[in-house]
Amino acid sequence: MKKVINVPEQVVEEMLQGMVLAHPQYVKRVEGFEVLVRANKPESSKVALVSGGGSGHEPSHAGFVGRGMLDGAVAGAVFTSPTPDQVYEAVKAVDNGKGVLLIIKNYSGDVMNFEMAIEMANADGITVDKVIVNDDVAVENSTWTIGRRGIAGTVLVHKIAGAKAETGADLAEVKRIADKVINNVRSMGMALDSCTVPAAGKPSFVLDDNEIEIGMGIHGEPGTHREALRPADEITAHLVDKIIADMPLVVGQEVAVLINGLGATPLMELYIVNRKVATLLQEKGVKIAKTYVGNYMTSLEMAGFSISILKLDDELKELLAAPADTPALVQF
Amino acid sequence: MKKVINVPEQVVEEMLQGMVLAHPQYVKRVEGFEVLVRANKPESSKVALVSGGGSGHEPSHAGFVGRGMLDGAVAGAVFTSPTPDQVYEAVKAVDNGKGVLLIIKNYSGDVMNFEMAIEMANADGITVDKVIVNDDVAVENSTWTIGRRGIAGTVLVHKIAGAKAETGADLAEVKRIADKVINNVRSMGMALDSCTVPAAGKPSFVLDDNEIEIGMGIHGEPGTHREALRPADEITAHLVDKIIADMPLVVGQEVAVLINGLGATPLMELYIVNRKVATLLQEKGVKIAKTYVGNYMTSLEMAGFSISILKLDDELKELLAAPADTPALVQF
Amino acid sequence: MGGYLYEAISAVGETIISNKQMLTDLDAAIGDGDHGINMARGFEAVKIKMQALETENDIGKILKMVGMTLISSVGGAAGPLYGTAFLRAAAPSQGKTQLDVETIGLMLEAAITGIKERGKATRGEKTMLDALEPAYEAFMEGAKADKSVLACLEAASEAAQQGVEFTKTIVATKGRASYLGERSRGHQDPGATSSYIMLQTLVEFLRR
Amino acid sequence: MGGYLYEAISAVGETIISNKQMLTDLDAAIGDGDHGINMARGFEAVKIKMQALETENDIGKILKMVGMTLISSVGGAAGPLYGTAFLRAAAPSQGKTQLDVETIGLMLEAAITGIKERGKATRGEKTMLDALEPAYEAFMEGAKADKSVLACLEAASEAAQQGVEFTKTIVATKGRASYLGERSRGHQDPGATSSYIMLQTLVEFLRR
Ligand SMILES: Nc1ncnc2c1ncn2[C@@H]1O[C@H](COP(=O)(O)OP(=O)(O)O)[C@@H](O)[C@H]1O
Ligand SMILES: Nc1ncnc2c1ncn2[C@@H]1O[C@H](COP(=O)(O)OP(=O)(O)O)[C@@H](O)[C@H]1O
Ligand SMILES: [Mg+2]
Ligand SMILES: [Mg+2]
Ligand SMILES: [Mg+2]
Ligand SMILES: [Mg+2]
Repeated sequence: MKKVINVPEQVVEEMLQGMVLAHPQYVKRVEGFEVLVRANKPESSKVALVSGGGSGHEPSHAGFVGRGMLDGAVAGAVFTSPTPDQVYEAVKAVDNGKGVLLIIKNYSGDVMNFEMAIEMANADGITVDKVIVNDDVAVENSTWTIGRRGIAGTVLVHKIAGAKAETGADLAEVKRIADKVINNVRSMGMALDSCTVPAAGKPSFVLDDNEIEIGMGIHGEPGTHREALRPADEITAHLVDKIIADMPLVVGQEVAVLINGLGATPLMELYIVNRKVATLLQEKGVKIAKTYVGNYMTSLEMAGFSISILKLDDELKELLAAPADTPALVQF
Repeated sequence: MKKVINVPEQVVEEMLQGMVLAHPQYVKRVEGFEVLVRANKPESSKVALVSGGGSGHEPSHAGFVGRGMLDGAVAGAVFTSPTPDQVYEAVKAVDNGKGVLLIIKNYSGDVMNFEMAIEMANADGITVDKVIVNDDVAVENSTWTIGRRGIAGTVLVHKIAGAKAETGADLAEVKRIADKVINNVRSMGMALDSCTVPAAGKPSFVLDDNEIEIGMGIHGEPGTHREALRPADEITAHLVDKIIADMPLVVGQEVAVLINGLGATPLMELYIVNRKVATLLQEKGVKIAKTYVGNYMTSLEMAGFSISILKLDDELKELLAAPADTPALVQF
Repeated sequence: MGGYLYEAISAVGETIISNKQMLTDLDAAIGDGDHGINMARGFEAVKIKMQALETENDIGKILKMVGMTLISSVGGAAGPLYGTAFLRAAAPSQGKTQLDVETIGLMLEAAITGIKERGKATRGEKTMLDALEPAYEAFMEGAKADKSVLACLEAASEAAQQGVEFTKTIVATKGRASYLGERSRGHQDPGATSSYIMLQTLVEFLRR
Repeated sequence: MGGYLYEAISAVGETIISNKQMLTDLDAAIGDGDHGINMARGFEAVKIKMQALETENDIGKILKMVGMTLISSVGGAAGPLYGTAFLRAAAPSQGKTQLDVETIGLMLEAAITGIKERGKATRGEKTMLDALEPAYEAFMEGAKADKSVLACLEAASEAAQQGVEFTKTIVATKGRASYLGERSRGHQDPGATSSYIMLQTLVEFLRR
């Protein structure tokens, strides 16, 4: 394992310190906890947004703490949901009386830990609600499973729900918007190469020189299948097909697109993917209102990418375009 | 070679198309050329900034085209300086009467090709001047060599000279500021793993499982030496030492820091590096006014990073803090 | 017996810590490759917390501490589940300094109920429940037959081991492995495995 | 002879294209691993451009086209250098349809002067000049001794080959390899190599 780290046990702690040292204007530490919150309290009272999950997805989640997005982020061990007490600290740190919304990715561990934190906060009289992001169409949604995984689409939930909270909307409204994003966003990814969890010391999976993994998760979980490496356009078309099969797009529909790098894929390749996505959507008469290309929800040094498509209506479009000022996403 | 591409010969063309499709609000193509310029002409006449070089350094350089930074970017073949005719087209496309400044990284090829473009533009009566960035302290500066390489510090030249041009300053002034940045910025990098040039199809260099390359260039050029992998803090201290040995920092000096990922290094590791850089500088009584952490000047999927330190005075500090609105760097 | 339980839990902790790699490898195949790492981190934390309880005799208090510590240090799915299990097991043993077959039966039942409430899974979904529920049933059969604690736990551990084997034959429908669908078949569940090796450690501990 | 030159340049182009990998590998060792790729791309472009000149007899015009095409398609260091070289070589051959020893000598001289002006390098800095300057000198010695074009070029090519060998013994102080310092020693310079194989191709072409 080749990594620029000191010891595997310290990566999260040292990363958080490095983030605060890099962005003191944006984030500060809740002392004693793996929690970063906004450096400055919002000017007026607003619904507070907390997200989080295992570490290793940087800039998610702490990179999106700031005006127009999150109020706090909880960092678990690498790829491991944070514990309830950590989430609870974040909730306490950001609550300013209008309630707190937890944005959870749909993994058993995350859901259980965040729910336990809600129980703790409720016992304290803090109003906390939650939304669960499940945008990954690689995984069949059936009543027999716990449903789909949450992946890069989560960032669009942060962006849009964050913008809504900034308007002063109440908790129910912010939750409604967050759920609207969740209902309208679909994603799917592929990997060329695995990541290596520092504490594990070896790759989570091993692919042959010519093999790719389709529909893997962002924690090195295996995907739907493996296949031979194909040209970018074919892989892209396959992922877009899967997304559109699940969420049909009519002519004239406006969408936002997120081409998300998983950590080790050069921006050059992400743009090559975007070229095909945009072309396919344009051919279908779909209008792309906004495109993000970059590393938003990574999987350590995994090589690969995911595509997210979000159906927009006027409300979502306006909120997506609203200003944001965070370490990893600035818009104005 | 595992890459999300179609054919090696088309990567630059398809990437440029993908960029324009992703960011039509920022960039447009100069038809028939590997040149992207601002989608909208600046409101008032200003000195135009053009940068460029080989492709494979994304988001450099086209990712920095926009208000407050560059006016145009020229994309050569992967890691290969663009040809003079391409640079010349960029110059013609962005010139609006106040002259054009070329920001060139100090490589024989880049310097020669850009200089030939200047000759072509001058013959046309366009005023063009140049600055040459040479921030890499890995390479000894001696009268016997062509001097140091230009690496990630170039992005800070784009940012600050771009902000100066936005004030309406004349060409000589903008060049003075650009040179001031160049004189005050030093960088050095290390690699854990090589990149692979698509057309070459195999890694530019091969490191053992426990071996790192110190001071390599951003085109897969070998560095000063190889050594065994060490803890992040030790590697970081070594690079900072080399930078400071070349550019001493006195107590109270203000600086900007850029922790630049080379493509495949997770943000987690870059923040771990930043933690050490910030700590070392603070111990020396140096004040960090601004920190950037992320992939700014990459080397395809090379694993590794570089550290850049820029000494600030009031003038540079103010220009660094000025707004920028580009695909890869937004500040307000 | 408080000190005895203290040692039993230390033994369980050592087993988990020394099987860190094995549990992680199992999880890498069908999950995200962190089960061993998470559990080991949890029991390292338990080790430290336990030092303060060396003279504690109340078994319920010790188990509660273990549960709370696991909840706040393991994370992932296993943290809330095992944490809840230990917390729930603490209730029937509250104030006790000795354990008999009946109490242990109640503790196992409470633990399993806690896991089911927290995780909303049932047997057959390729989780730790596929080790724990058969283990509980075997334990209770032993109890009905008036067997010793050791004999009951031996039966439980054997049933858990068979449960682990059974998880190889089924498809996961809960937990991270459920995303794999058919691809999860043929692999043994890491959580069921950690449950089994904990029980087996208790057996070996009692045999000493 | 225009057609003759046309074929000679085609032969040079084929040599470069078929040595793409070798030149790239040499560059990977001490540079950025693109010399063969760049040169091959340039001569592919020349091939296409040349189709329009198949009936052109003016050697100067053909060489000018080659130079312009290399400048606008090779990039890197080699593009401006070889491009300038061909452009400069075009001047003495302007209007000519045949080449003699004297003209070729002037062409070589002009090309080398162009490379030096553009690249500001001198012999001994581990560049293409270490092949080209000895080649020029050997050519001129042959010329002084009234040798044939072929004999002069044979001497030039041999000297270039020795120049390539010489580049292995020295440290680069120009070009990308100069960043390597001492580490560049022991490796042969890719640009010197491409210069040599171009000259050698001319020799082989004339021998046919
Ligand atoms: N809902 C659930 N109910 C019971 N056990 C579960 C449930 N979800 C997961 N598990 C168990 O947890 C184990 C995985 O634990 P771990 O790897 O630590 O957590 P994570 O899946 O969050 O990475 C699985 O092997 C399974 O036995
Ligand atoms: N200033 C110079 N003068 C003469 N030749 C040079 C100079 N700089 C580089 N070269 C030659 O160019 C070769 C490298 O060409 P190439 O790899 O195509 O360009 P780049 O170095 O830009 O990648 C070197 O091997 C050397 O022979
Ligand atoms: Mg996990
Ligand atoms: Mg090059
Ligand atoms: Mg796991
Ligand atoms: Mg080269």
